[in-house]
Amino acid sequence: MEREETLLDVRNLKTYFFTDDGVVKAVDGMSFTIRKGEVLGLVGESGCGKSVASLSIMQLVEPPGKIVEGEIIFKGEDLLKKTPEQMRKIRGSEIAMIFQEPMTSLNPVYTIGNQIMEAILIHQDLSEEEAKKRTIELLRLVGIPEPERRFNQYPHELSGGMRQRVMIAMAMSCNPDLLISDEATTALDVTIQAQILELMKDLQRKTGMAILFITHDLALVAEMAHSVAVAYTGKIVEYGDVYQIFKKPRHPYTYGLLSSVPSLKTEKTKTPLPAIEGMVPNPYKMPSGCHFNPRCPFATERCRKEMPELAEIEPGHLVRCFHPVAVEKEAVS
Amino acid sequence: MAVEATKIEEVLTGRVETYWYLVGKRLRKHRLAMLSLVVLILIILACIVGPYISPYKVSELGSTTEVLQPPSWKHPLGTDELGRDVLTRLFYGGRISLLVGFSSVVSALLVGIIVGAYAGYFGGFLDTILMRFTDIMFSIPVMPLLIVLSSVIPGAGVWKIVLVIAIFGWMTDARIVRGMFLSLRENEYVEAARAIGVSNNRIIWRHILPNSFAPIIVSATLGVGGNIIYEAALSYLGFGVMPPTPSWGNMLQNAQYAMAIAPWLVWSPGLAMFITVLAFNYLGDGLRDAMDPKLYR
Amino acid sequence: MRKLVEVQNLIKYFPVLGGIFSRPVAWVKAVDDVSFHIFEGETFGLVGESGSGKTTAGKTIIRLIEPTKGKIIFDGKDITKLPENQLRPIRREMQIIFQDPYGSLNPRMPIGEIIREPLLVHGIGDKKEQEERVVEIMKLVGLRPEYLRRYPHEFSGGQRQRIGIARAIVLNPKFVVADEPVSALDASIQAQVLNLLLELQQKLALTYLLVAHNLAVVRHVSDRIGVMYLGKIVEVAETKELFSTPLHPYTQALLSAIPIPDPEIKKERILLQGDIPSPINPPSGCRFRTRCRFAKDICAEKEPPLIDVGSGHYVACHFVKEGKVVEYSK
Amino acid sequence: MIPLFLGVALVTFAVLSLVGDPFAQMAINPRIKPEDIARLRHAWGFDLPWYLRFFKWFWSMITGNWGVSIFAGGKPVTELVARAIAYTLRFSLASLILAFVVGVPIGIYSALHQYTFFDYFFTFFAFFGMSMPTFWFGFILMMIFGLKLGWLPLGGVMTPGIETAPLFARILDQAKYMVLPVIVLSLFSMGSWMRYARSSMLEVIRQDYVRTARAKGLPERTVIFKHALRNALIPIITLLGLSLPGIISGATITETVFSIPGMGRLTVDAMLSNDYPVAMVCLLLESSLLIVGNLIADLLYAVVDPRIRYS
Repeated sequence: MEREETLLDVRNLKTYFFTDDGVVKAVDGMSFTIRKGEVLGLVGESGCGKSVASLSIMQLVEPPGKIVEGEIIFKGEDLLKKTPEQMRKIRGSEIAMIFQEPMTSLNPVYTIGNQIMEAILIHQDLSEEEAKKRTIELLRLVGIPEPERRFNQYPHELSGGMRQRVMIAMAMSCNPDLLISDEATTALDVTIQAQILELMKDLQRKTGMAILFITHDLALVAEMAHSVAVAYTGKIVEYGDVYQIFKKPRHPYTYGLLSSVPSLKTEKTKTPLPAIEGMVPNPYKMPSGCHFNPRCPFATERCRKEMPELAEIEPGHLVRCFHPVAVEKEAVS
Repeated sequence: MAVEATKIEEVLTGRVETYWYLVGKRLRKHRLAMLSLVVLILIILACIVGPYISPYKVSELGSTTEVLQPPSWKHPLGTDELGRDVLTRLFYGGRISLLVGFSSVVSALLVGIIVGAYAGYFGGFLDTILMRFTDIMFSIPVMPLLIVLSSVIPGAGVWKIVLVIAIFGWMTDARIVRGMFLSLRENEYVEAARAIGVSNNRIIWRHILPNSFAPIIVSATLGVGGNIIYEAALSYLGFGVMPPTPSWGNMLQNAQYAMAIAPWLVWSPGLAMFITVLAFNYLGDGLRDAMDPKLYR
Repeated sequence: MRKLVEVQNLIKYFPVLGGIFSRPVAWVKAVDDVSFHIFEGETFGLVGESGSGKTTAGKTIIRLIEPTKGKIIFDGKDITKLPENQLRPIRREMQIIFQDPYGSLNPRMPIGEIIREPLLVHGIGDKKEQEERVVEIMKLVGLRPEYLRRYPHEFSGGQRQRIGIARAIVLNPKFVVADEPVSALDASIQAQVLNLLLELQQKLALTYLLVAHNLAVVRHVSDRIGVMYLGKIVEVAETKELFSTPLHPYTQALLSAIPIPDPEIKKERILLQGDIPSPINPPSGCRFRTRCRFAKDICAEKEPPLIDVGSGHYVACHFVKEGKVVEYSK
Repeated sequence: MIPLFLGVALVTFAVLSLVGDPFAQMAINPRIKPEDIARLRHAWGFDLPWYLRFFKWFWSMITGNWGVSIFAGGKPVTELVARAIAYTLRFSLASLILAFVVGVPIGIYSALHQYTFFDYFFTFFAFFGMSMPTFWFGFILMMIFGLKLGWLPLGGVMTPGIETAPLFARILDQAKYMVLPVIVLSLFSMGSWMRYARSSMLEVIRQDYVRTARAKGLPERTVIFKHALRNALIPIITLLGLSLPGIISGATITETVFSIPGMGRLTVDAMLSNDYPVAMVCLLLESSLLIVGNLIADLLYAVVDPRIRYS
């Protein structure tokens, strides 16, 4: 992977939700960077703050959520210091986003052609006719057969996979520098997921855009990403390139997660999986110290009192843990 | 195999959070609904106790000097064209109006729940027939029909009015209940019950109905208010509760012609009715928020 | 080995209603002529994508959905046409675990009641005995008995799934259908529940039908696997065999589509063209032909039968014969 | 649609059959000859079994052969109804439009400015409207604007003798008579429109596709007016059909309060004088209005929601 200049630098991002029952620190001091043309996988279970982080970058967090601290440096400028109007111009043109539910993410009352064209017309100086031509081109690019006919169809006339292709076409309409994919294949069937992943890889190679690839599925990250950030309870717990994370996981959470997922490489069947005990803590009542300590087999008194910092333990490999896993993890994945 | 740890401590220390406990907790945060609840309790108490405290009898005619007296210390809300104390009649009228409101809602609910539950649960032909019938009933404007019904059904008692209002009040409940049943019967806990071998009737009454309470209770709360107005309108038009039994509606029956000389006759029953109905509406709204299923997943 | 469940030519069509009188205007061919059997004590995995009919098949076998046609033999007894009252005693023997840990528990019932209800319905024991049994089962599935008066909303997804499992096994059934038991759970919780299912199978001598879309999960717990596509079984084999030598082009594509959590493995994907067709109007002949890279004319004309290619490996494809993979030349 | 109409007719017929034989009481009157009664009974089909009588009645209803009012001076029912329905339509439509045009925008604005003073104020206003007994509100308005201030007439539809005035003066005069009844009649539905539009909009702006629209970088105005509004209108249009019964019911009372000779008033008067033929026609006509209104709402629904058109 080429070491190119930084495209996005998220520093100490904090997005909190101020609800009636208390404050939920959905994103609690996340930092990560994406270089030009890089695919960063952001993985974690539900409630780890990965989706909120992506919405924070787009500044689409809805009340009672609020970005309370941090910097989001995109191409050298802090997005959090931009006016809403400047931010709006970046959304959809320089940073585009696709969502998990292709069924509900498209407006049911407008044709897909209309919805893609709209994005083009708002950001580019094109006539209606040129925009329409570009839309059909885009539909063809994302592998939708008969794009001229599809142009005039409504979302409910398309299958889930087709709709996600439409979402991707929409995101690609202005050649973004960064694509945020928030669980974009989760709702799809395996064979359709494979199609969409191939499409995304293909587009990434062709255009050289960077992708922030958010998912709960570790296997997808192994396939798609150059670097990986593992999130737990609003914080990054481990960060490194894809080989470091999958071959030498150092955080007990990453380690446990990789061991507990049944995979096609597991030879023995019917033996108990090495499961992580317990469950993700209640967002209103985070445990003191390291948030993972109640589930961690290596937890000590220190872990129950202090929150470890994200520290570099080898070049480019960062871990938030007092007692990183030492063993090489070969037979696991 | 360890029990999942985190929630255990709070579960052990906290009280058992039943659904109603949670609803109550949320409802208490809804200030207007709580205020409405207090107002309603006061009104109901006043209507029950009022007549016993009042020095006047409900149909006691005053002497000629007491006819159409404006409010005074002796008659806080004045007297009507027959010299009767308006406040006393207001208490009695409230009893009748609230009685009609509550009983007609309860009767309509019974019919609506049965029709809706069976139509929604079994679906198919039964559902088609019942819902066609409901559609037909819905296509007849209520007020004219109420008028026609109350003049063709013999008798003049309060219960006739309850019956008449209930006959045309069940359709909304039936539709709500059917809608709930249609969606709830797709839930896996219903399938689970069937897999166990639970009978249809037990599934309907024990599994699905308790989960459809929220919209039923909201509809019933709003319905009491609505039916008080129906009764009043019918009485005002001369088809409702017949004098000398007072109701808030028939107290207004003659008020229109006296409004130039005795406006107090217009104000008090109308205001009593308005405040009651407003309170029911706010309470219903508060309950709707408090029982929102999205909050209890 | 004894066959505990035998399914013969099972068909389930769902009507698509339309018009004023809600008459069927079309049929969803959810399960269309499916046959297989499950041996006592084994786990039979049924995999497929959405619209494959795997869940419908699973629920039809225990008569949660009425079959349109075909035969279901459970424990030597034909239960296809049994009326509900005669079916009730048999329901003790076969139970189901559901996918959605939220939707499958009645939110207005304390969990103790939820677990006790099967005993109540079948009139087993008095109240005290029933409660003792509930406590015993809760311990078995890893729930603290102190919680039996709590309501489902106070529990997390993983705990709820344990409650659902407790309800399914409280009657000591022989056969349990597990319908996507872990797909709604977080990765770190999935393993806990899978382990519990395996542990219970050993302790209680259960037979499972595991319905799932995640092949890795199915592989981990199943002895044999059936692959479904658009209402048909296209391949059945022992787990090891299926993963080492998949014969049906669909199985091959499905296996290759599964992402592997290892960045070093860059595998050649068999990418399927297009979408899964609608089960209302499935393609003629072989249903997979519209997406199959080997499809020829015969595939549109004739439906391939599910044939035995040796050692219990069944495949429905015109190009697989006599235990050999016929070369897929165009 | 047609089965619905038949069903409504049958229910109407059944309700009025509860009355029994309206000619029975005539027989007591010695001045009416038995032959005349027999003739009337035959004309009304009372010598037939109930189902034949129903079809006879139903046939004459749909052919517009509505006969004469039994009791009210033998006037043709067509004539009575034609005049009445014109007034009812005038007042109902005016208040429907007023309620919709005021209520929906306010409701939508409230949703977009949730928890502001505007929102709280109009939420209260909506509850106020929905809790107000129509006829009492009519009294209050009459007392204030009619009696006390003397700005507006107390009731009726036009100043007597205005018929000879120029057209413009006539319109102005009639408009003055419409103000109070239309306000009274629209108050309730205005409140429901506000509440409904508000909750519909609140529901829609939480949807994924609204987030998609924002993620595209559309200006907030386009997000709201193009993407959210049209979807929010879909359920509102259903309410359009559902609100009609309320308007007709309200009209019955409002017409009585303000002495407007419309359908509602006609029904009330007919029932007070036991004039069943007129009442039956009124009931059936009002039901037909509702059915037609619902049909229009369904058509509008298909215009707004493409999903309906294709399924």
